[in-house]
Amino acid sequence: MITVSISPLTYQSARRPIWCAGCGDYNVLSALYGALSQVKAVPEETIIVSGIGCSGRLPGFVNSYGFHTVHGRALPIAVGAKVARPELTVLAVGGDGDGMGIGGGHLPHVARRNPDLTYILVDNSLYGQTKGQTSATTPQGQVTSTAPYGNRDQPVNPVLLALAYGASFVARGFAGAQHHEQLTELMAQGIRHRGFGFIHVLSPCVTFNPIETYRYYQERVTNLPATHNPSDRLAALGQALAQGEKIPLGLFYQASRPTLEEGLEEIRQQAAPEGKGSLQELLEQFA
Amino acid sequence: MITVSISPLTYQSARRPIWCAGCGDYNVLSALYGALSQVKAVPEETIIVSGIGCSGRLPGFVNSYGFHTVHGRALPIAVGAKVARPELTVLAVGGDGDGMGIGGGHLPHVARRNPDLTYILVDNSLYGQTKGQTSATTPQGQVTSTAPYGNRDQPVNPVLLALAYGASFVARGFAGAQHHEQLTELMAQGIRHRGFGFIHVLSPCVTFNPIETYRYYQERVTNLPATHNPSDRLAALGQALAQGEKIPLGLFYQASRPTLEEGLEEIRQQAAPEGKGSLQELLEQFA
Amino acid sequence: MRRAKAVVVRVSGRAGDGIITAGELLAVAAGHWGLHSHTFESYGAEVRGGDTVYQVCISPAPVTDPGERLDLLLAIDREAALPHLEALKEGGMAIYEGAAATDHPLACEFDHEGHYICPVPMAELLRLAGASARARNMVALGLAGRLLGLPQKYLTEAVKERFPDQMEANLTALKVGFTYAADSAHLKFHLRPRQGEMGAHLVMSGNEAVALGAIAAGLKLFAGYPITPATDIMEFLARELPKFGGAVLQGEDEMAALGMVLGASFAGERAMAATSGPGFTLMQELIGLASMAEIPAVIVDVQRGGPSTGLPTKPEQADLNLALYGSHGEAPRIVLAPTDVQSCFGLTLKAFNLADRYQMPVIILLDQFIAKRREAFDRPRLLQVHKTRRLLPSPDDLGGYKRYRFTESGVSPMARPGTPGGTYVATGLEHDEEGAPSYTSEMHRRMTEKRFHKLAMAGRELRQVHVFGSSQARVGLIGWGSTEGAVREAIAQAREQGLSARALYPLALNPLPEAQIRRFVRGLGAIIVPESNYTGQFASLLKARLGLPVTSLAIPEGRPITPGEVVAAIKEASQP
Amino acid sequence: MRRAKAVVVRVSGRAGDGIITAGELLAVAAGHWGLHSHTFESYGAEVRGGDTVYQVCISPAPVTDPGERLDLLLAIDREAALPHLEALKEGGMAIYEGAAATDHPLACEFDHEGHYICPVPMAELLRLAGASARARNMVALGLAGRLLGLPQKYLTEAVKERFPDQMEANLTALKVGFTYAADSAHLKFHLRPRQGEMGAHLVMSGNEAVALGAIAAGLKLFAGYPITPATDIMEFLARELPKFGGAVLQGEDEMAALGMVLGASFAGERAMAATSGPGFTLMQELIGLASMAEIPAVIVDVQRGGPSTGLPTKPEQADLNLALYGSHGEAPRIVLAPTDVQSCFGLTLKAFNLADRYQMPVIILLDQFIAKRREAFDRPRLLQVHKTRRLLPSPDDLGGYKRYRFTESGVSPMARPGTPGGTYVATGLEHDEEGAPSYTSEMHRRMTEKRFHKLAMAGRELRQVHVFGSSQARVGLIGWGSTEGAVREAIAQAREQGLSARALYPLALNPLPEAQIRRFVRGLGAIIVPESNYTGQFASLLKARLGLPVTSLAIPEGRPITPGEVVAAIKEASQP
Ligand SMILES: Cc1ncc(C[n+]2csc(CCOP(=O)(O)OP(=O)(O)O)c2C)c(N)n1
Ligand SMILES: Cc1ncc(C[n+]2csc(CCOP(=O)(O)OP(=O)(O)O)c2C)c(N)n1
Ligand code: SF4
Ligand code: SF4
Ligand SMILES: [Mg+2]
Ligand SMILES: [Mg+2]
Repeated sequence: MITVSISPLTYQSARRPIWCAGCGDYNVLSALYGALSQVKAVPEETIIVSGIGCSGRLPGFVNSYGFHTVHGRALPIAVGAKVARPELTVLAVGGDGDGMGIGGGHLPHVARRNPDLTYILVDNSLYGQTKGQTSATTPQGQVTSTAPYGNRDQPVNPVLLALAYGASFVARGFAGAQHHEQLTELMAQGIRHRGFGFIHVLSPCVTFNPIETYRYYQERVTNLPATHNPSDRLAALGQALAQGEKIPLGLFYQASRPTLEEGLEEIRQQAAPEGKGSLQELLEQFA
Repeated sequence: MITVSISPLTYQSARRPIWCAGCGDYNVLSALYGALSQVKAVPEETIIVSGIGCSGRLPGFVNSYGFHTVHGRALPIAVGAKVARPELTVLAVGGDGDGMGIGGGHLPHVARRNPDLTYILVDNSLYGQTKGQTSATTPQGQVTSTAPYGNRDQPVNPVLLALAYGASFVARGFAGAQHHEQLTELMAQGIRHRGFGFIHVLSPCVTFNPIETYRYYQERVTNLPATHNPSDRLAALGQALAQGEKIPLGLFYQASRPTLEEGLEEIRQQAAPEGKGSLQELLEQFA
Repeated sequence: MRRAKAVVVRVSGRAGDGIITAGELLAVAAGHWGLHSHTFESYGAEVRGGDTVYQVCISPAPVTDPGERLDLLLAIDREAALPHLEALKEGGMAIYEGAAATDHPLACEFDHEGHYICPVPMAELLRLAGASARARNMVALGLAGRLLGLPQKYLTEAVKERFPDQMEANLTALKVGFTYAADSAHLKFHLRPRQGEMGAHLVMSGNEAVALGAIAAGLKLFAGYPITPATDIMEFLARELPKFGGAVLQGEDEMAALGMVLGASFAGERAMAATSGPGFTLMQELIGLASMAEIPAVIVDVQRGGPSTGLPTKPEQADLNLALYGSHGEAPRIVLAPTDVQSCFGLTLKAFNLADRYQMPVIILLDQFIAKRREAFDRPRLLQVHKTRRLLPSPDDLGGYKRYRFTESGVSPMARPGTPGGTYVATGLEHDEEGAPSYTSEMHRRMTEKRFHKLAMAGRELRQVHVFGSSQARVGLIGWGSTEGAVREAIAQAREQGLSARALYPLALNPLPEAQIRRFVRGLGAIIVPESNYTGQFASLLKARLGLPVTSLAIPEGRPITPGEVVAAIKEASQP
Repeated sequence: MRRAKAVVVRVSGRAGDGIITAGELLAVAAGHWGLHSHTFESYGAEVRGGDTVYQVCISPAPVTDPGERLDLLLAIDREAALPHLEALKEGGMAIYEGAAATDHPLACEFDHEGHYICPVPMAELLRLAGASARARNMVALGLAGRLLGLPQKYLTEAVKERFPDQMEANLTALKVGFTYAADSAHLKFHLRPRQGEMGAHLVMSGNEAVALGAIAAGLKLFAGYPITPATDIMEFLARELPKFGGAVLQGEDEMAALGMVLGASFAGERAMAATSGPGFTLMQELIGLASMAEIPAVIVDVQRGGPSTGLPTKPEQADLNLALYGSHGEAPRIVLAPTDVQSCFGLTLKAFNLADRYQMPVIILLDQFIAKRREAFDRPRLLQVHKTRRLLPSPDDLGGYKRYRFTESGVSPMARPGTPGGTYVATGLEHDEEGAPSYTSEMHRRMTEKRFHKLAMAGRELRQVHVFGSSQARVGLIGWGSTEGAVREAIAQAREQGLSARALYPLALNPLPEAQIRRFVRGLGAIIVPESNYTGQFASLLKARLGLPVTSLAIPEGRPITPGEVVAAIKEASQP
């Protein structure tokens, strides 16, 4: 059996991560190794697509096919890969700037189309790669290099957005040591989920973010109430909205509905119920 | 007094609308004339920014300053105008394709920054200008020129999105004759609202949309329950989400919070508490 | 049109009148009978109300342009006829809605310009036939068909195919027109297909030919976003591609569309996007990524009038520079330019092979004129369709696989996801042979050279040029894309005036077939470069790349260049 | 550097070691004393771990490039020193962390390449002083300062200004280095400012000069999106612009950023965006809109290595084509290229005037080299700042106001919102004089001519060129942007080798000062076009626009061109 040899180490690539020592992204990466091994993903049958940013460098450190693309476009590229090769496992990864800023226009459409892929949003509340500017998730009041008088803008709430967009799996994890197992588990669930999985990961930037530190999160994260019913979308919206002093972690929402690939297959059946089309016949339309 | 001469006709420009006879956009336009006259907007102190589409042609038919821009970018352009000239009344207008498709990435950020402008999303559930392709608001199952086997994608819910983004004023109106007064009123309220106002308008395309017709909407629209409390965001989300057989119209949500321009003014105060900076002094930083 | 047997017909009216439908069906019916045709459409960007014109040149012999002066004008009413009367030839015929007897067929008056002016009571005729007054376009089609001598059955079939749902109403109106002209004294345009061509032709538009070429090439994913005048490629494929096991995705914007294409191509399948100017501009960042990360991709740009939203429904050839240079840094891409509908088919097929062989973006530049017009041509020989596969890693390559290995050709084996031992990361950062980010001067130089070397290698199979005219001529023309037809016609017209010229049309604009061009210009006294734009983009390219002393004939009017304009330029260049 | 009195210092280490800080502070301290300097930085795209190099050339006389061979190398450790030893001059000095006595100042060994190799126990010295081991960069700064003979107070002030919060720790480390070198036998780099220049200079980077120029021009809104190496423009303005009543908005992407700029400009205020390659590509659609709708806008592109994400921290000059041609259709824009830090200030100021005067986008092309390096120069005379206003409609214009009225200059009065009677709609559709959509051939031609005529008019005030070298020379160089310094130095070096050359640098690349260039090339036997890219974009432009027989010296290595490379090219071109 092929599975005997699979362990988190299976997914480690030869390249050494270039992140600053202590960066949350190391924990994201190792949770991903764990999740891939849990779901027994075959490395060569896995594609990880990423955007640009510190977090966007992740595919380089995973033993799988990878595509490190441009800033903000990881999602549509991942969709193209999945639609072309539905038999492969496809993931997308990017930062808060990448996914909520420049790339924020793609998420609603990917979520509502429900391709069977998993998107990991690595949120450090700022632009790490470019050295610490405000991002769409920087809290109000925080001082950054582009908000020297304190950020005035109300931040976006990525989980709330994913829910509003109709993502069929929405979860939040934290890249802290104590939450490593939970994060791994959420990623594994997300990959197993048939449809679009959105995982919001809180991942501290130790170099540029003196506010949202490990400690900051440790003091605030909490699990979703045991009574929370992840099939109730309005309840999930409520949980996402409630976020104030406490930041709930876990599975907010999961639903089962047809995937994009299934829809496309259905269309193929409908278009050519008696098997493939012929070019010759098609030309006759013009004769 | 300047106000005596103001009536809806004040805002009619010399140019004749080019829309198909019966298009919902005529009603959007006349409701806007009414709203502008209600709030006594001074034509030359009003700017209307639009994207590309049938609906994007609207500024041409209004006696005010107008900027008919490119597809999807009306909102950031309107923000720039407002920030540069906070004393002017600024509106943005565009279609469902313009605002929810190609331009969908801007709305979250404009909403959370809360500039004092009003955005009218003219929704005909498809791309009118390009002759009837699927848009982000086309219902599942509908046949269009780009979905000849029926649209598979779950549509977006513009009101739900605006709420999730944190827009401080969110309303829905319908461009049908019986609802003209309500639409006018909602627009006037939106313009009066201090902050970002989002108004979703259902506007039938009589040429390319055989499904979402006047009649279709007439049979489905309903007012928000009288008990609905527009300062309760979760309740508003619930109302937006509930949309099924019935489509609620009215004011979903309104809140008061600092505008973008106010924040920028605060920053100016903070940066130069003793009045304007001097270039000479600034140079000394480099001496 | 210069040839005696060609008939130029123009239908005119307002958007919503069905002008384009009438014109298209006339071309289709003529084509199916075995005649050749060439069309041009022009309309406003408004959905309703703008002026609309559809022009068809029909002839037993192949035609290369839609003609300049008219033999027959069919207008929906007098107002729609007036602006076009001056384009009528002497002895030409203008037909439009007007008072006349309903039983007496086609009475014409001869005006002082030498035109036959023929009012037809279309609305009244329709009323009598119990048909809707909106079907005036079908009456016009019937009139035109009859005057040209087309057998009724071809017209009927064309109408049936177009309107499977509203067949009866349209057929009735068609018949009204056909009958009304039947006994006219003016049946002077009798055309007949040439021997052996009867019924042999395909009639299609450039956009349709591109879509067919892509299906023939094995397209798996098409992704697009609606935009005039490219949308029909997506609409056609949305209907047809699923039958061939492929999929069409409509993106939320053009960046999403091209992103999907690159994702599918990275994953190992053939993929294409099509757009027009504004969308093409938005795609440039991802075109740069495809060039840098060496991802095959086919991108169709159907040029329209610009800049910005510009003239969405008009032709222009002003995106050449963008196609060549449109992203930051230096991102080599192949650029192809079909010169007629038929070459849209072949070049699209070829584009996929080039993209896969050289692992880079291939851009196909059409314009509204070539994309929307219908031409009749012989069936392509589908058995000959040749598909190159990407260079895959050999078992040897897979030990310590280097995705971007330096090779003699510059082309490195590209592993298809799913291949054990082939895992790698494609990236838009500068990188080493394994794909790991690397920013040393040496690596950047070598990888830049590798990427450009592939382009040069592609040049070896991109030497195809169309050369025509007199080999002795001292006046030469070098053009690109949709102007070829007008230039062919102009050279023929010039010959009749005792002037000789020859022309070259490369099918690839990047890399340019430089040797072919150098050979072509030998002995020329003047080189004219016709193009539909303002700055003479192709002329500049020829100057920059080949140092040729060209004369730019750049016409920035949002319409096809006419043979007359080219003849005038030939005449001027021929002056001693 | 060829001049005897110039000293070339390189600091090297890894990202996170504070290399750039040390180098910058050295340049700043020297500049404030009254010396001239020229710097260059180079680092990897990683936040931590990549190689980082900062080079400063310091001299009493003006310097135009950061030098090639080193007098002094300061490395954070031996590993960081090794790759740079071969760049050391004979008799040059290399200092790095290594075992040596802590009390005996600066002992050096002479190696067989003729270099002084001097290990310094930086970590140990810091430990003894009770300072953090991370402050080795400050030790290096102290050592370098002392060896160059800089008064300690300038170093201390520079450190204080940079680290208002961690002053003490850094000052301690600085002193450790300064003292350790104090009694060395190797104090051989003694420099002194020239008479009268003591303390007179400003020291700043190109990005800072752009930001200052914009403030001086009356900038009201800056909108940007973070991107290396342009971000510091936004960061600087975020801090300073509010003091001047302006605002900085960070967009959700570059399209939003430029959108905000166009909105503000339409509304009547001066606005600017700054970005680098990838963002510049994304801005192209809106640049086309600005050109079509005639909206003034200033856009700064700080070029970096490409294509795609490329080499984000390295210089390259490869966005010229994009700046000229980057959107679909033909959208005229003015393109300016500063050649040193000082001209960044002046050209930015000018850019705003041009944008307002000609109502079109003005692009300023910097690159990482010019943007990040620090130069010392005289205070600009701020009293001379001249601001043009837009042409406003006269009372006569306001009766039946025509926003796009045809005028002799092509420039039409532009109403500021708020003006009664001036209401109009700006549009990206082709339009008539009133701004109403119009797609006729005639209107398109005339409006295209109008837009391009403005560009030609702008050319009349864009004739400024830098010309230097020998007017008798038969070898000429025509370059653009950041290579000017290296070419100045190369011409001086070549002269010492008995070779003569002259050079021209236009400050505007579009429109090109064609008459000036034609005059310059008269009598030249060879024209060399140096640029940091692969395809020779500027060389192509000169060929296309002027038909000049140029030789391209295109170096695609993601680094500044060196004087040595230029000298070699001059030498080759001088061969009979
Ligand atoms: C179009 C474009 N604009 C800007 C950039 C510069 N850039 C690189 S990474 C980045 C943001 C990184 O922030 P985020 O996505 O949050 O990732 P992080 O580094 O924080 O993990 C930016 C703005 C770019 N590469 N491309
Ligand atoms: C970048 C770009 N892509 C595509 C187009 C073509 N286009 C023009 S209008 C339009 C959509 C119109 O739909 P919508 O925004 O819903 O407005 P409507 O016409 O329905 O009012 C499109 C896709 C364009 N102008 N620019
Ligand atoms: S800068 Fe921040 S996000 Fe980037 S690698 Fe360092 S710690 Fe991580
Ligand atoms: S096409 Fe539809 S949306 Fe456009 S003007 Fe006509 S009815 Fe209105
Ligand atoms: Mg981040
Ligand atoms: Mg619409």
